Amino acid sequence: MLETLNQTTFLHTVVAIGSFTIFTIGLVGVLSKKNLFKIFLSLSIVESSLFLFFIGSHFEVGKAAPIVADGIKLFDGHMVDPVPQAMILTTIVIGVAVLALSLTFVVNYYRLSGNIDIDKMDELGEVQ
Amino acid sequence: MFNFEITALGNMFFGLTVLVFVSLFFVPNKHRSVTLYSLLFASLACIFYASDLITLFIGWEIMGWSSYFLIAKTADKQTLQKYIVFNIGGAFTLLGAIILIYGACGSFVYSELDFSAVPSGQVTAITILLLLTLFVKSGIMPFHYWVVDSYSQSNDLFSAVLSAIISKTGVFAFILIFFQIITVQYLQTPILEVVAWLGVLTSIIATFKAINEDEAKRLLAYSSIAQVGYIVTILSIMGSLSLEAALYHTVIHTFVKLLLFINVAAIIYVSKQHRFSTLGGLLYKYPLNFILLVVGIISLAGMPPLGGFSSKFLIYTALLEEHKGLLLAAVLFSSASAFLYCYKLVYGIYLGQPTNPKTEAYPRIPLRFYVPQILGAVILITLGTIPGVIVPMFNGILGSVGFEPVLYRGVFVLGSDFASFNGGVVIGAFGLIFVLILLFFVRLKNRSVKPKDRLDISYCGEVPRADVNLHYGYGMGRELSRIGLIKMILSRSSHALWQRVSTLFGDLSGITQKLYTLSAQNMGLVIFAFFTILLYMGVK
Amino acid sequence: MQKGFVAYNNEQKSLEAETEGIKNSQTLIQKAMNWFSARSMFVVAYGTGCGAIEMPPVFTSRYDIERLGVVGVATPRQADIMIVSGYCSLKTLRRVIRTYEQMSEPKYVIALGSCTINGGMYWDSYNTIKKLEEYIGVDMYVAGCMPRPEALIEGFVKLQESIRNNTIQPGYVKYREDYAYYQANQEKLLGKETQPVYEEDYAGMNLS
Amino acid sequence: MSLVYFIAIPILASFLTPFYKNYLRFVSVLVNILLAGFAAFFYSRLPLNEFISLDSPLSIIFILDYVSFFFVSLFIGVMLFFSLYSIKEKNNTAVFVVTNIFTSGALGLILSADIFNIYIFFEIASISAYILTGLNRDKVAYSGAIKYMIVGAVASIFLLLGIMLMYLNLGYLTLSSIGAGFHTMDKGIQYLVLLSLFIGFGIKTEILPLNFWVADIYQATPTKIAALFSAVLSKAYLFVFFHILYTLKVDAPALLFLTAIGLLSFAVAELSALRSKDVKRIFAYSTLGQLGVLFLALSSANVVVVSGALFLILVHSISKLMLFFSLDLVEKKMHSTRVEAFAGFRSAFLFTIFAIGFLSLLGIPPFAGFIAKLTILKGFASMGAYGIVGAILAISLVEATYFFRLLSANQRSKKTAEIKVPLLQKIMLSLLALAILYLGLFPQGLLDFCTDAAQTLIQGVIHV
Amino acid sequence: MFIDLLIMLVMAYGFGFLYYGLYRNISARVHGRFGPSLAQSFYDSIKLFTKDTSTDFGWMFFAGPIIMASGAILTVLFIPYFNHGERLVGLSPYGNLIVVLYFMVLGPLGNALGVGSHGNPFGAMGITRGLTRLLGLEMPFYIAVVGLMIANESADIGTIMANQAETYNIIAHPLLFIAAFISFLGFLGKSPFDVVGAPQEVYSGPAVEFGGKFLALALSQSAIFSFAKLLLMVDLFLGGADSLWDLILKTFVLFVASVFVGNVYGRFTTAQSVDFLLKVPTVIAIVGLLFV
Repeated sequence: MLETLNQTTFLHTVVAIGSFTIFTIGLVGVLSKKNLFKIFLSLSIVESSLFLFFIGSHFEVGKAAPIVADGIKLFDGHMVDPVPQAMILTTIVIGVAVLALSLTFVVNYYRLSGNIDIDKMDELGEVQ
Repeated sequence: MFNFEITALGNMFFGLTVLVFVSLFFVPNKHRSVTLYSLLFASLACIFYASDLITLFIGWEIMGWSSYFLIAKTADKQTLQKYIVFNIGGAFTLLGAIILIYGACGSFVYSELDFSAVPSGQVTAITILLLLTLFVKSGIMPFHYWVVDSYSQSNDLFSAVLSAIISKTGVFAFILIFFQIITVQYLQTPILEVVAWLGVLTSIIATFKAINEDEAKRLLAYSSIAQVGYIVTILSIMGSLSLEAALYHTVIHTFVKLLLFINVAAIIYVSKQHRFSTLGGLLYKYPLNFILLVVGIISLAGMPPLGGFSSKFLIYTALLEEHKGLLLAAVLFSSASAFLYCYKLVYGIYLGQPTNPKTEAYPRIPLRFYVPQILGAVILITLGTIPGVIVPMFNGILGSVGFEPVLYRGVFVLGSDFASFNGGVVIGAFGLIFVLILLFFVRLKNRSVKPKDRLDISYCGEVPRADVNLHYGYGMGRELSRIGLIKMILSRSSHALWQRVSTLFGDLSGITQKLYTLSAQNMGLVIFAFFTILLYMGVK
Repeated sequence: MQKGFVAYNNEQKSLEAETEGIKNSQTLIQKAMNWFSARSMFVVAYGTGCGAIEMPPVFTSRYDIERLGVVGVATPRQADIMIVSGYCSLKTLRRVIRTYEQMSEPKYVIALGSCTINGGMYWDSYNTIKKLEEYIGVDMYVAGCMPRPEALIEGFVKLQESIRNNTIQPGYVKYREDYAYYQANQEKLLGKETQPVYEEDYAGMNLS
Repeated sequence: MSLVYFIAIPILASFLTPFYKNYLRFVSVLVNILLAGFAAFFYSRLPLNEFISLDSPLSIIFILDYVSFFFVSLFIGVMLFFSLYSIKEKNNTAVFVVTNIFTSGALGLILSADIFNIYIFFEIASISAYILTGLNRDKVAYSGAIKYMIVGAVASIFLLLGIMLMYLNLGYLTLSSIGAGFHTMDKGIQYLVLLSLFIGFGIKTEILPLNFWVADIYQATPTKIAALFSAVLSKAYLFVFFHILYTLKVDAPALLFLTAIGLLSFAVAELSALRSKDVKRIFAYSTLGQLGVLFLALSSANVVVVSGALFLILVHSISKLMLFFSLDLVEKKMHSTRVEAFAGFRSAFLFTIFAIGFLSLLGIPPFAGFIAKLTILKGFASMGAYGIVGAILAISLVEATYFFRLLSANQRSKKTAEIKVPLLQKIMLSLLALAILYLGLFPQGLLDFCTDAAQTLIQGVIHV
Repeated sequence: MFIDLLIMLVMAYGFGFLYYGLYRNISARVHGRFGPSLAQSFYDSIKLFTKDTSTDFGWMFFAGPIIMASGAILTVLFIPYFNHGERLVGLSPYGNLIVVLYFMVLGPLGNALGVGSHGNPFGAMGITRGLTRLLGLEMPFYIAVVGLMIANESADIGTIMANQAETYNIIAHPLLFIAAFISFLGFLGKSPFDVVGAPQEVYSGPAVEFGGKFLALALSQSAIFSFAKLLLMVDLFLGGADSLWDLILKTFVLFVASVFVGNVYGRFTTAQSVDFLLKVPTVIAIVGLLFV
């Protein structure tokens, strides 16, 4: 019975369901939370769910991670496809950079306006 | 992109423009904006001599916004807004029509446009769009909303240009596109019947509005609307005599309005007063101005000895030949009552007792004001005596536009075989009789006695006090509103219509504006909602 | 006080004046013109005193003076004759003088009733004038404390006769020639400003 | 002499700032002049592909064909103008650090031809935009930046989703191969990919339902930066979106949907500008409107209309540059960009510049805007789409109303302050005005180039 | 040619005043009194001409009545007296019906300018009433004339008269005649529409400052003018005059009809008269126009 659990297709369905639930959790966080920190946090949750889905759906049971280390110079057959790994690596880096930048903005904004709640941000818009 | 071509039609209109601009060059003018005036002149030349629709449109637009900047120096915000929205709207309908023509005939150059293969639905669309442009430019009724304010609030020199030349560009476009490009056989007549009646209704309502007006320049603005309304009516009759009548009336109206506007400008320059209720009694202070104004109003009302009559005569004969009895009756109604506001103009400014006693303090009118007036007066008098002199020119235009020329019987006679009159005899007889009676009067031994002073009038034995305002003749025409039919005409106003349109757009923009002040979270909500909607539509 | 005129104007002398005409020096055309101007008279429709009630029957169908060519007109400019009907108070005198001066020559005045001749029953009143001819040139008097319409028509006929054969010197000529005399009388009575003014200063008026 | 220099040099210039801290202004001008030189160099060798392979499966492909050259030269020109224009401002050198990254991001977006590279430069450009928004370091700027980052993150999520779905089903990243293989996927996945790409790029190209955040961002950024946003940023995303769209050979109903969306967004943007009281927001709405028109024109897949659209992009960038920079001068003097302040300044030069800008945006003859609008309308007329022609004319009438309301407000109200325009600014702005006038009178040269560019855009990426 | 014109003028002057004297006599008889002699108008005019002085308010006041008189005289000269066209044709070959209609408006303009120049407010009131009433009068008359012109395919009075050889227009176009006759009453200034010069209300309206020779000229031009209008009505609707006797008969019949109507009605105010004129006769004329 355990054999069936070890197939790639089963792995892909688990990954898909898992990332979809994380996606919805993050989405609910973004849309309902009022605190700015929590919004940006749930945004990064949503991103990470995408990464998880992308990597997970490219992984095959029984293959090794495409890491070039001591001794192995080339990506050969029994390694998983390296391209998505590289893409997600850069995207994670970008995600972190964006998160850092947004949090600095939130801190500065809080220091200046003393307000963290997104609905009370009324500086912009048509001044009647 | 710019290509020009000298045509007879272009020559006539350009000739008028040159005459008006050269004569107006002399008038003293506070806002000396030479660049804008030269730009306007160039755009007018571009319109009249264009040989393809794009050059015509370029000239049209430049004229629109260069006159906007000329008006912007003196008019207030609402007038400017009304002016530019209507004119740009008119220009965009013209652009729409040009694009439609391009879609139908595949080119912009006049000579290559032939409408034989074009489906009639498209021709009707083109006609309606062009008629809208014409209505806005010549101020036909629902679209005249901007005319009166812009004419009266722009500076005096420019309101003369506006009323003399710029209102004629609509007429030029009508003749050019309907007669020369689309040519008569492809045009559907029912639309033009409606246009004729719209032109007449405009002139009737404008005439009675003019009679009710207390400000000199607004009165002249309404009268321009009325006169251009005649031209539009006659043009839409689509006959060769009616085209000649329209061209004749265009020439006459240009010089009449040039004369009248500059005359009123001279008075405003000297007395700083605009309204009849504060003017009056300037007859013996500015006699030359008065005589020129009388010449102006005689031809504005279309009275026999002067030029105005020849164009009115042609309009009546054209309508009579086409057996358009009811239309002619309406035209007669408005031209008969036109006489009222002509007299109001003369009485309000020159005749009657002066309202403010210190009219002696008014300075002398600078001589430069008289150049355009004398030009206008001379032309009107010559057209009165020898009305046939410009008929060959019109025949040239008629030929170039594809109509057979009108009967030309020498310089003095004007009209067709239906009815014609001899201008020379008419003015000669008038002059001769006037001189004879004058001689008889002077020969009488009846000694004429000068009254003691201004107030020595027979006033039931009383002496009117100096501060009593005796000039209440300026309010003439107000009693017309007691007459049922005229009260109904005067109650028409397009103000409410355009006000509703602008508030509609205002509220609409209020709603859309709220959309643009969403917070980031609501923005996220909108994005995901949009995503799910499209997803659902895709799945279905 | 200019002696000559007052003496001349007593009642008897004027009654006999009819026969002694001024030497007739007009030419034929002058005669014809006088004949025409006699045939057509325009009267200023202007009632000053109690006699004004006599005029309507004269002008309308009861006595119909129009057969003689006499028509009422509104303004003094168009008129030839002015009828001063009855007493003439000082305020009315101002209007009478102004209207008289606005009429075009030849102009005549018919004075109705005794009040214009010698003050009549108001002989000692403080605000009416006693002798009209001291202030404007009068041509024809119709005596009677308000003469009947027939008397008024008789006055018109007499006036037309005198115009036709030019028997007496018309009042307007006297007014024009002795204007200083008339003006002195008027100013003595009405003060400097003889024309109608609205700020009446009763103090300045002296009533002899 | 490879295309990488276009991206490498600006980034290098900004990272080496510590060495020439207070001469950064001159360095960035030099950098832009260098880039302009490169662009001139490459003009003669145009359709150019460059294939850089880092490791066997990972590679970067750059393409420089007519349409991308058009955008590259436009952006370099704008950035050169920006750096020259503010060469005198000693105090805020920070701007130039970020604008150089911004340039490399934008150029990268234009040049790169493989989907993941596009995502990376998408992020680079967005991050520099976030920083630029928060440049004023006050409450308003930070709130604008926060809003921008939230919406930007959502956009990158969707884009990422699109790229992953594509890679999951096709396996390769280069645009040309994706284009070839796109139609082999099954219908559902194709629709999902297109949808997520549309939402991802839609937010950035400010299309109707997705552009409600834009006006606030323009209000928050300093006016000069807003000029960059409207002249460079939104145009870059627009190009990339249509570049991908035409490579994927999208079918007709989708294009029709995009045309409808473009028309709607043009209408709504112009309408909401009618009642706006803040001049900067009015310019933002006008940019949204013009982007709506560009969207409408580019999605019509007709060479004449697309060439008109490209011409309009150039003209719109120049006019918006002119308008925003003169508004910046007004804001410096009047300390507010409300309509009352805008009505209060007295400066004949600035008034003429504003007038020329408005007239060319409205498409009124002697200026270049008219040529663009005329070509677009001519194209639609030859396609027989008269409805769209009528709609465009009607909506630009609404546009005329609020532009001229601004002009008459300034012309007829009591003047409170006199603005002396410094010489450099005066020369630069009149240079722009002359460019618009010149393009309006002699557009033929540029129009031919735009037609070739339109040709290549509609084919999409074909070889390599 | 000039003798013709002179004869036409003298005839107009003579008949005009004769008819005016007749009018005063008839209305007198209606009032129950004898009324003046027929020649009373001549006496009045000669008396006024030979008055010694008349006040003159400046050159425009001097020129006003002269323009008015020349307008009236021109109207007369442009209307042919007889319908066989070789004698007493005047200047009509050089002009047509439209010219004559517009000359009828030229007179009132001259009068208006003259009256306006002396500044007496009563004069201005009279002129305003005159012009407003003119507006009402012109409509029915012009529509009737338009109907005739369209029916006869020409605007020349001669041809219109010639076409009436067998049936007069009064029978051919009765509605047009009725409308034209009502406004003809107004043109003559007869009682329902004589609000212009009402002595009691507006101090004799326009003629308030006309004294001496000016009043004389005004009266004589109004006589010539009324004869011209009579003549026009005869030419248009009664087939023109074959001989002098026929001319006198037709004009007299028409004149008497207008006099009797005049004496019956009280006076309309300006607004009432224009209201009536724009309603009743204009509608009749338009209906007549439809049947042309």
